[in-house]
Amino acid sequence: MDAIILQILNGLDKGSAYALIALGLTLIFGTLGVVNFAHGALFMIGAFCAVTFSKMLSFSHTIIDETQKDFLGNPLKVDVPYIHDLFGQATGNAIIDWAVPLSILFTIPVMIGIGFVMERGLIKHFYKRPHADQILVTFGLAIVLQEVIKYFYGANPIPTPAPAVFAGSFDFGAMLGFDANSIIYPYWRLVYFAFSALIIGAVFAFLQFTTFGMVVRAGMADRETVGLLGINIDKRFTIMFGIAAAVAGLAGVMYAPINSPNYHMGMDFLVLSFVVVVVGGMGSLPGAVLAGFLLGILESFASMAAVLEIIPGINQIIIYLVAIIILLTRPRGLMGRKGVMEE
Amino acid sequence: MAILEVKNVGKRFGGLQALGDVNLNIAENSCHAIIGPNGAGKSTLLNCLVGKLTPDTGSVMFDGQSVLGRKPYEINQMGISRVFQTPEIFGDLNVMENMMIPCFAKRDGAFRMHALESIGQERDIIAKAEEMLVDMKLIDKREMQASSMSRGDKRRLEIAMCLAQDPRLLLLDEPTAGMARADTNNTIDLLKQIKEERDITIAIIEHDMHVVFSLSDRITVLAQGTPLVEDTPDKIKGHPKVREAYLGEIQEAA
Amino acid sequence: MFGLNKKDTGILLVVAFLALAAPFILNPFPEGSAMAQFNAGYPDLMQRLVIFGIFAIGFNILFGLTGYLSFGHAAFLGVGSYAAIWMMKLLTMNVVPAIIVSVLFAGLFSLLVGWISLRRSGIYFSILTLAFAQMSYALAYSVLTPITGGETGLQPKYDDPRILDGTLEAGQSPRANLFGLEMNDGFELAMGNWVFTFNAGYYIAAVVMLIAFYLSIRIFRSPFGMMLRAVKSNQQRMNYTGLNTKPYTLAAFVISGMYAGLAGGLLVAMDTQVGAERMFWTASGEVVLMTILGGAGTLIGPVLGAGFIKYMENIVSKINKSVLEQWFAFMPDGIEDVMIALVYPFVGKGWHLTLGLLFMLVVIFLPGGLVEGGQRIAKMFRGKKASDDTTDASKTPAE
Amino acid sequence: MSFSNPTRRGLIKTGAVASAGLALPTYLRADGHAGFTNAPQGSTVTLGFNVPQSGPYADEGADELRAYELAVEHLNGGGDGGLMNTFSSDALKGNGILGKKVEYVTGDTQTKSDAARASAKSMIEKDGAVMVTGGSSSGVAVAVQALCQEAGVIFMAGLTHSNDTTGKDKRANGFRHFFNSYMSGAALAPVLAANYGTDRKAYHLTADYNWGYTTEEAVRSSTEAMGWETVAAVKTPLTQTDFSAYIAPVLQSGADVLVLNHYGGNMVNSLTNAVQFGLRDKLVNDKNFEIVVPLYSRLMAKGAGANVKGIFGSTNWHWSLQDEGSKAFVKSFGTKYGFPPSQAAHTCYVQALLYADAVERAGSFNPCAVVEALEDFEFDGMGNGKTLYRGADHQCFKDVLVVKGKENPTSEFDLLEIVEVTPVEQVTYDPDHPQMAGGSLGSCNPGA
Repeated sequence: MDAIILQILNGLDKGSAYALIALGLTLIFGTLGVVNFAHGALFMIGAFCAVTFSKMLSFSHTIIDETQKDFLGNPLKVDVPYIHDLFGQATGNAIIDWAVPLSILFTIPVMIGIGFVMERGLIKHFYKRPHADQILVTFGLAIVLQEVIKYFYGANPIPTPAPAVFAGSFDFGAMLGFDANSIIYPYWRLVYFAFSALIIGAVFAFLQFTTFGMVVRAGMADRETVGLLGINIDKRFTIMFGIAAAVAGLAGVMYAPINSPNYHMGMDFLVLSFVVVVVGGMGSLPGAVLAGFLLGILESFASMAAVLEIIPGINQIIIYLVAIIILLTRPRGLMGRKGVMEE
Repeated sequence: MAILEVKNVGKRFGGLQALGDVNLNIAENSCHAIIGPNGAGKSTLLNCLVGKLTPDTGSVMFDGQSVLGRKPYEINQMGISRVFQTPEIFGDLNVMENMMIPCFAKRDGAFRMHALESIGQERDIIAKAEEMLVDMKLIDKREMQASSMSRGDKRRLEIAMCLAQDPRLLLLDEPTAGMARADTNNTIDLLKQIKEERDITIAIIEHDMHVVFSLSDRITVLAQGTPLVEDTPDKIKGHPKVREAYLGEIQEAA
Repeated sequence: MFGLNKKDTGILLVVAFLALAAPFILNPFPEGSAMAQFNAGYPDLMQRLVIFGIFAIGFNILFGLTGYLSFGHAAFLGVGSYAAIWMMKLLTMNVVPAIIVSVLFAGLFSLLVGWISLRRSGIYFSILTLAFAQMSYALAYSVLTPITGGETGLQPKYDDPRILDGTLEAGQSPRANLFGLEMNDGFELAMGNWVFTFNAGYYIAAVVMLIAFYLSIRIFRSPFGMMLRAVKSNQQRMNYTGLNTKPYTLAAFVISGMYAGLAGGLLVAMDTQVGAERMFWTASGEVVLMTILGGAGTLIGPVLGAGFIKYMENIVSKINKSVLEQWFAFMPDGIEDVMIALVYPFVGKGWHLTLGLLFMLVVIFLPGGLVEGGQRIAKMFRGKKASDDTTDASKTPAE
Repeated sequence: MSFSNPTRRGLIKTGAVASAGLALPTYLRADGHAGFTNAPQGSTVTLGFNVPQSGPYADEGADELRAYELAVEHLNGGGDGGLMNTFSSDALKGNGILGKKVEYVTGDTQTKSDAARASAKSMIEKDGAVMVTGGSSSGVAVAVQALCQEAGVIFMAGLTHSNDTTGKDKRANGFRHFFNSYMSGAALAPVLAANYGTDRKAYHLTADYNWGYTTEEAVRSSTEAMGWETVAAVKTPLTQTDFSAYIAPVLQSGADVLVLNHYGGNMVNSLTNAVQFGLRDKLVNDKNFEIVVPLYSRLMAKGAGANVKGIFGSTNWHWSLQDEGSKAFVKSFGTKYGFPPSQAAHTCYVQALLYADAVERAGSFNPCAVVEALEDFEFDGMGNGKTLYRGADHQCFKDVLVVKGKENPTSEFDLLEIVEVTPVEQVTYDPDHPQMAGGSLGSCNPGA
């Protein structure tokens, strides 16, 4: 029982990451009709925003410490962050420690900016082109973006820890009356879960309760008619692209402490997020969220040792297997609309 | 003798009874029009005939055989061709190729793996396709990409493609919708010519009463999913029930 | 000739000439010159160029004609490769049974995958094929290790049974051959500073490629090919013209799967090993890129696209800093360093960056791929007269 | 076509003139008279450095390439000579190899066996490389080793840790200096027993591919021999990035040690996840919960950051070793590049030197002569103490380092500290040990 609760918890957490990434992807598809293979790269850039921000915070000058030696036997050079000079060592370290959450403030404008530039500079010209062309050009862009990141940050993962207060895990087991340590979950992952719920909720609320959102939703349903009403839907769509980029970026920022960011993490998530979007139904926001959680939970269950003993290797294929079954039984995914992306 | 017999056909979509209890016989070599206000169930009925929808109740017999449960292509191979409201042609292919495809379908059936034969050597198919194009006055446009033709030409091509299969029953779904008056008249003339020259039954759904009365031998009026009346055009014009349900529209259009 | 019209015969002859003369064409620069870095006329790369050409030609029969975008074709290539290597391990090092069996197995596997995936269309179809391919890859890399060799792949070994071949002499390693002609047999021709390599394996692959290309022209020009284009254009009309689209698309899917299997079998014949990575989704993506880059739906485009990408991968990735230093050695020091700093990020380990940029440029400016680029250049040369001559040699009515 | 680096301008001109007239370095060509593939013509010899330059191991590949460039410099008499000064064999004179200047070509393995073979083939067929070396995974090593056997050139493996490379997939033309899974297990087990006791319950997470299998087997059998119990061993997909679903159930199983048979990105992520779950703060069976990483590398430790602190693992070499060889290598590498070398760099550098030395001692580039010179060759002064290149399986036998993540690193390179240098006797095994079974070397192939 406790094992099952644990995997559900785990699946919810995993699913929240999937849902968050898929949300932006399906948002772009639903509003702009563009299949964006560079979405994974946006997620990756988000994570590197956290890396960059923490590097900026610990921007240092070098002093030479004669008392210590480096590996060649020369006096050791010690980096002292400027932030220590500004706020003193304790406060400085505290700020650096909180780099990841703080970098959210830095990420949002950066990602919206990147989104605007991408949409205006490139994606805009592809609205009327075939999906294959969109896939190819955004795939090219994804390669370029990740190679640029690799050029500056290298191929190795870069540790980007969460603030020290979030270290360790919360013992649900004790709380629910099971044995101690039977159901533990890291604080930061709980934060991530809450954060995704917040972002997903915010995006839904934005689309549901604002005029802007209403127009965009109308545009998603029938672009031409909205255009005929004299509403400048293009401008709104540019903003939507910026928002989708920001959502992907935020998903990345908060993910940085969970897995150390590396340049190809976007590609690692790309296929998965596409599967999530398609299983949910192309262009359906609730579908993406639902599919994200569903696949997350199933993946968690498939990786249980007891399950693997019965069906070895099921953890390797569960997501794809589920995708196949769902697509064969529900032609347009869980919540897809008819006629979307079927030609 | 009726070539198409529709008996007690009903179809529901959720809470909506799209077709109530439709009985309809279409006589061989006649032109039968089905009219009715929007939402009367005309398109649903048509879709039930061609295999796009399966009715919940009732039966549809074509030439003594049931069409229910068959796929659209099977029903087509039985001898029913359909013309769509917006012309459905192979836009990326040229006119000649558009014309050849139904010729192949007629000759080779639903599927044939003729992957290593050359189109150029299919002389009988080419001859037949060219003949149809000459008939339809489209031969000058044979190399033209179909999607770049005018709407009227697309319609002619679509009808020609249907006729190339020598269907026994031709279903027309508002063939003149959205057409200019001149094009509409051309289409009426074309259909009249077909009716005279060929051994063919035509069923037509149409809003334009001018078209209906120029072509049809019998008319069924459909309202709220059930046939209201079925009679000859003259009688329909004066029928009180039709006037009640449909009056304004008939008079304006006629 | 061969049942082709004049124009198609012309294309076939051009491709045949290019394939047969490849050892010359791909080695335009004399040995030892700075530009020799760009020579591609060595057996392995020439073999890969034609083999991936076959892969792309087959993919184009599916994608170019029917418009169904499969994201899982690498799985068929992989299945073909595994089938071929097992034939080499169990039966004989002769490549003929290996290649036949690889086509067969890939055909069967694509029949299964196609039969299921073709129940859906559009992106749903793409994701289904992707899912099958990813499952194949994941299983081949892990739990199927006893069959596939997993991470370390499979190679023929000295002590494999090989029931048709006699036992090898001690110290001999098993070599792929065609009735005794070994794949790496060949000779070299030195002309002045130029060296041209003629390799048996390459010519075998090239002949297979020409046959595959010829068959693809026949398919393009056949009633079947026309039906496939009709499927792409309007499925609804197909259905209401009494045509069953499912067997047409399935046949196209299986044919392209068999082409992929053929390519996989040839890869093994030329280079006797298989690794599971060749089934990874990026490998499936690569053939999509080759086809679109060259020009989807055109006859020659996929071959060009395949050649282009494989050339980039093998040549540009080998340019390192010291090579650059040699190129720019004639420049004054300061400028040399600037040049190297400018070029270096794009070559060697940065070749992916160049590839990504090229994809973007081609898609943005040449939506019809390299073939369209060629047509534009040809048009420029031919001037105005040619502008209404829309039937360019390499273009098909599929456009 | 292949160029050496240091004194570039002068060299290039002579090089270009020389090769323009002479060398036609395709392996089909040289066969006629020399009797082996790619016999070096003229005054130069070309080596092929085949390392991952793209993909997840690109940084490791970059470090390998640095080491090779340094080795070429030293072989050609440049720099401070590095390990040539401490190497027990004195055949190398700093005048190239057999008097021929060493040039090199580079390629990208992409850590894919296909790409690695394509790249190695181009080195052999196009550039006339007489030896190929490098790589950062066992899949690549096995694939390229088999290729070199067929083509008739020598393969000096780079970083490859799976037993298979010199076990079931061994080849006569291939040599491995790096240690392997068995040695990791054998070296780690006593240290683990000494630190954590002999009454422990271990939970293995294993990368679901060959290297993972051999490592799990090795660590399991050696720890079980010490009295440990293996509670569970769960395989994780290579493409997995988030290991939470695998780590979450560990505590429920009653295990008190988690062994992560992961490498590269997998290891960085699984270790990070495990620490996140707070496993190391837990008390299970009245013992502190511990995590073990059988194969460590500094680059991975860097990726995992503070999470490695106090975690045991094994490594082939570490720059903080204080023997003369290690000090010499760190000095010349550090002076040239500004940071200490990784174990990948060390093994690659040593392999290049060992090859050159074997050629000198054999007096020929002929692969069969080189194989003979390397087989059962004993040497010292290369940073790992006394080392034997065993003839039976072409595996180096030398001391293995057991290391631990450092609690207070002084720099971004100072992440591991050496706990114990396990003597070679303890990690030596029979060539037909069950974990290595199933392969045969065959005999050396000099090419057509």
